[in-house]
This record gives sequence, C-alpha cells and structure tokens, in this order.
Amino acid sequence: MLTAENTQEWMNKFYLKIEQNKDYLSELDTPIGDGDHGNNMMRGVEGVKQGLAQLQDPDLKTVLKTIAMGLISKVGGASGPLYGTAFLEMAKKSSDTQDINQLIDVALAGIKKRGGATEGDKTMIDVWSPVAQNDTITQQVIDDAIASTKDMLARKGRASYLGERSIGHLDPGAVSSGYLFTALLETEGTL
Amino acid sequence: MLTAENTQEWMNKFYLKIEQNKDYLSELDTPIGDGDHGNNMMRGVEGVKQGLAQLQDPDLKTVLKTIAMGLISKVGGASGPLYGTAFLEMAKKSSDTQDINQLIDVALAGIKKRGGATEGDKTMIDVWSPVAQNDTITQQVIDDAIASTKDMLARKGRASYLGERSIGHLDPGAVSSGYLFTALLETEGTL
Amino acid sequence: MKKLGIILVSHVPEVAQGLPKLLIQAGPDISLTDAGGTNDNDIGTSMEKILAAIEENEASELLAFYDIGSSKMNLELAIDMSDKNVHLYDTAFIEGAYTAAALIQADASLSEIEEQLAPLKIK
Amino acid sequence: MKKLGIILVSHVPEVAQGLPKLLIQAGPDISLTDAGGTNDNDIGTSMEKILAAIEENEASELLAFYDIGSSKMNLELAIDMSDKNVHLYDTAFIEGAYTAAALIQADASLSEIEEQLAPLKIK
Ligand SMILES: Nc1ncnc2c1ncn2[C@@H]1O[C@H](COP(=O)(O)OP(=O)(O)O)[C@@H](O)[C@H]1O
Ligand SMILES: Nc1ncnc2c1ncn2[C@@H]1O[C@H](COP(=O)(O)OP(=O)(O)O)[C@@H](O)[C@H]1O
Ligand SMILES: [Mg+2]
Ligand SMILES: [Mg+2]
Ligand SMILES: [Mg+2]
Ligand SMILES: [Mg+2]
Repeated sequence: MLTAENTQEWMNKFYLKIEQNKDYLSELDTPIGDGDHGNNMMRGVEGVKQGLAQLQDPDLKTVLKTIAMGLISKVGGASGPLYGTAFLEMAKKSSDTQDINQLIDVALAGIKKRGGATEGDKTMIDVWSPVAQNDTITQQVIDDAIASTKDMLARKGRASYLGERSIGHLDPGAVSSGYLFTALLETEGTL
Repeated sequence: MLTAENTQEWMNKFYLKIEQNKDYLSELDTPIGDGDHGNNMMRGVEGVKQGLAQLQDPDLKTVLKTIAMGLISKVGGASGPLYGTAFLEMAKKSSDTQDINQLIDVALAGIKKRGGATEGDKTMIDVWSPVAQNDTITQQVIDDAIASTKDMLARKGRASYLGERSIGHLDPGAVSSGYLFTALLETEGTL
Repeated sequence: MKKLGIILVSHVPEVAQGLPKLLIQAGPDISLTDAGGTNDNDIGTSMEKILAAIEENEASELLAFYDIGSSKMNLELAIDMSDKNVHLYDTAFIEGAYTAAALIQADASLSEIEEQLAPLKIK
Repeated sequence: MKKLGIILVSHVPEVAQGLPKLLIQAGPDISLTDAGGTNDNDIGTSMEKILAAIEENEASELLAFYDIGSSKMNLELAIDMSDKNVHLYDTAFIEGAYTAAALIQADASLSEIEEQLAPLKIK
C-alpha cells in the first residue's frame, strides 16, 4: 500500500539507481535512439527530489503529483511526459485507493494513452504491463520483461525509425522502468 | 534572330519593365504566394545587368549563359532556377541556331523539366507555351496567355498550397514572363 | 489578425524560432508562436514552453504542428492544461505548417484546411 | 565517418543550421552539411550555397532533403553542377532527414533507407 512516506522512500531508491546507471541508460539509447535517456532520467529524478524536498507533511496525492510534475518539467525527452502521465494518473486514483496494483493499472493505461503504444512495441510498456498483470511483483518478472524487449521490433518512439534494425537491443525506457519497480520492491510496505 | 547585341538590348528593356512593375509583381504574389516575386525579379535583373556589364565583346552563347547565371544566383525564389534554366538551355542550343522560336522551344522544355509543371498548372509555363506555339509572337498572344492563368487552379509552386483558393488570381511568374516577351517584341531584329 | 493561430513545436530552439520567418511570408496576419528545445534550451521539448506558446498566441483556436514523436506527448499534456481549443496534426512538420499558414491567410475554413492537410499525414 | 552523408536545404538559415543538432544525436558519425536562405541570408534558397554544402560534405554519396518546392529546383541545379552522387528525396523534410540519419548510423544500405523513406514521400 502506498503512503506519502514510503512513496518518498521509493523515489529516493529510484534516484540512486538512476544515478548509478545513468551512463548505461544512455548507452542503451545510443544504437536505437539519441543517447540521452540516462541524462534525461537523471534530470528527472533530480527534479523529483527537489520537488519533494519542498513539501511539508504532504499527503499521498500531493507526493504523486509532485513526482509527476518533476518528471514532466525536467526530463526533456519522450520518457518525461510518459512517466509524468503515469504518476499523474496514480495521483488522481489515489483518492480512491492506495493499493499499488490498482495504481500501477491506471498508470499503465495513462502511458498507453499518452504515447499510443501497446504491448510488443518495444517500449517501457513492455515492463509496466507484465508488472501490472502479475499479482505479485518479483525481480524475476521485471528482469524477464526487460529482456523480452531485446528481440522486439520497435513500433513507437525513436527506435521505430530504425525498422528491422531496432531488433537485438534492449529498450532503454524498459530498463529504467525496471529500476523503478526494483526500487519499489526494495521499499518496505509498498506492496 | 538573336545576336549578342540585341539580346543585351532585350535584357535592358526587361530590366526597365521589372523596375517599373516590381511592386505590382509582389502584390500579385501576395494572395497566392509569399509576396516577393517583384523583389526577386528585381534582384535577378540587377544580377544580369552586372554580369553583362563585365563582358568584353561576348558571343551570343556567353551572353545567354551570363543571363542564366545572374538569374540563378540572385533571384532566391523558384523563378530563379526556372528562368535560369530557360536561358541555360538557350545558351546550349545557340551553337546550333539563333532562331528565337527554336530557342524559346528549348527554354520551355527546360522550364518544364526543372519544375515538373505543365500547361494549365498556373505557372509561367502558361505564358511560355502559347508564345512558343505561335509562329508570330504578338502582344495579343502574350496578354491572352497571362489572362488565362486567372481562372486556373494552381498545381505547382507555392500557390498550389491554396488548392481551390488559388483560383481568381493571375500568376505572378506568368506576368513577369509577359514582360520578358513584350521586351522581346520591342527589341528590333530579334524576331 | 486571423481567427486561427498556429503553434510550432520543435526539438531544436533554432528550428522553432526560424520557421515562423517562412510562414509569416505566406501568412502575415496570423498569430504564430513557437516552443523549441528543453527548459535549458537543449535538444528536446518542454511542456512549459509549449503551454506558454499556446497561452501567448493571440488566437483562441490553434493549429499545432510538431517535428518528431516525443514533442507530441508534451504538446498533448500542454493542451490538456490549457483552456484554448488546440488541434494537433500528425503531418509533415514544416510542410503542414506552411500549408496551414497559406490557407488561414486566405480565410479558408478549418475543414477546408484539414482536407488539404490530410495527404500530409505521415505520423 | 559513414559512407553516406546528408545535405539539408531550407528556406530559412536558422532552420538549416539548427536541424543538424537534432540529426547528430541519432547519427553522430555522419557528415551533415546544410544550406539555408539566399546569398544575402534572406528567406529563400541559393544554388551556390547548396553546391558548397554538397562539396563540403565529407561523404561522396549524399542524401538530400529540402523543405518546400522551390528549394528542390536549386538543389537539382546544384546536383547537375557537382560530380558527387546525390540522391534527392521528396519526403517530409525533417522527418525524412531524421529517418535517414538514424538508418545511416545503423549502417543500413541505401535500398533499406529508401524503403523506410518511401512512406514519408509527400511532395
Ligand atoms: N510512444 C511511446 N510509448 C511508450 N513509450 C515510449 C514511447 N516513445 C518512447 N518511449 C519510451 O521512452 C524511451 C526513450 O526515452 P528518452 O530517451 O528519454 O526520450 P527521447 O526518445 O525523446 O530521447 C524509450 O526507450 C521508450 O521506452
Ligand atoms: N514548378 C514550377 N514550374 C513552373 N513555374 C513555377 C513553378 N513553381 C513556381 N513557378 C513560377 O514561379 C513564380 C513564383 O516565383 P517567386 O515568387 O520568385 O518564387 P517563390 O515562390 O519561391 O517565392 C510563380 O508565379 C510561377 O510562375
Ligand atoms: Mg533518448
Ligand atoms: Mg532525446
Ligand atoms: Mg514568391
Ligand atoms: Mg519566395
């Protein structure tokens, strides 16, 4: 169950993973994109950190909205409005429920609507969707989902310009989404 | 019959007509284009004048080529490469013949090739083509040709972006081509 | 000033700022606003810049054009946050925007414009 | 440096100069040259500038992209005057050039690239 407190802890852990893997994310974005995903996400989690630091005893909805706005205004690439929409949808839904599975469901729906992509298009959706479908999120589910993007042909995002040549590479947004969910797994009380 | 001398005189007369009608040509280019045809042509004939002034006792081919290069490098709009190609083709053909009708024929073919337009597309071709078809060029032929562009729907050039809305306006390049042929009519010995 | 305005969104600040110079020739009476690059003026797009371009535009009904895919998502977010009526087109960026400018200037209706934009849809 | 280069022709100097900043992200190893505006840097195109962009390009086989119709004619004149092998595409300008950059960087063949460019043809 998400609370204002554990969600902030979740974001701290996500921040550290992005910081540690920034270069790897940009490397993944090089052959099938523009090589900036690591820098984009780093700016994004920096924005989230700054936004959250300014809140005084916030409720969950405010925390989720602040995360969304930090990502939307700092990332600068496609992943900004996508992750941002995911957290905006969670914020809206958080009035009804704090259940993580239900919140991930609405987040996934938001990502799909925002980017017009679906499962199998070689995007972050290919991690969000298996995570949403499994009642219990495990590292195995996350890792398998990330790995599944390797053989996919990209139909959305910059990698889609490469057509067949996009096959054989992991999707960078799938990998960063994997860090988000691993950070969630590592945050006590969220699941 | 074109000669080095009367071709230069022709260009002097063309210069004066463009100078006098610069604003009118730009006005014609305003509702169905970008409003620069008069300025473009003025820069073009200025370039031609400067180029010709530098020649010492040139032959016809050199005169025609110099006209072409002046137009190509100074006009800056679609009419530059089109008029330029017309005079380049005349220059090439002038080794075989100095007959104005034959030279206009190759010029017209060059304009068609360069711009991919044909009769009825509401371009300068709709003046060049009737002039080429008539054995004797008269002011009546020229004026009727210009007027015929009014009711045409543009299929090439900037006016084509307007679709149906291009109907009801004279084509600016047709009007400037009219000046070119009127100047020719007024140049003794060319016909 | 025409009833319909245009907003231009590019990943590159120079492209967004330069394009109005072409469009203004065909549409001198159109309100044209642009958003280019990230908040730091790097290559990318910024929802805030796009929202500002929507709000600054003097027209209340806008036609929006963008360069590559990711600009679209920030555009949609900005559209969601604005009260203005913004129509988003998946056409060739420059060519679509030029066509719209020429037609708005000639007082074409939105449906006439959309008809001419249809063959330019490539995204 | 890749075997295939790209040349970009726009009516607007800022657009021609800005676009390589987007393409270089997808194709850092591609020789990109551009020609924007008239000889006086007004809105329009210049055959001389285009010819210079062709000659300056480090690749011997080039893919050329342009914004609106009249640039094409100056491009063709310049191509006629150069010894280089230049392929001219009637695609959406920015989107076509971006696609080509991504594919050249990935070592796609010219025919593969042309296959991906085909649906972007709008002129
Ligand atoms: N339309 C889309 N739907 C879902 N995810 C997308 C879409 N477009 C891109 N992405 C995700 O965004 C990632 C790229 O993000 P990033 O590099 O930050 O943005 P950009 O491509 O603008 O440089 C991709 O790896 C992919 O996972
Ligand atoms: N493809 C073409 N074929 C023949 N003539 C053309 C073509 N495109 C444009 N024109 C002619 O050029 C004229 C416009 O010239 P100008 O205003 O100098 O160029 P631009 O349209 O680039 O501003 C048109 O009125 C038309 O006669
Ligand atoms: Mg990227
Ligand atoms: Mg990017
Ligand atoms: Mg013009
Ligand atoms: Mg012009």
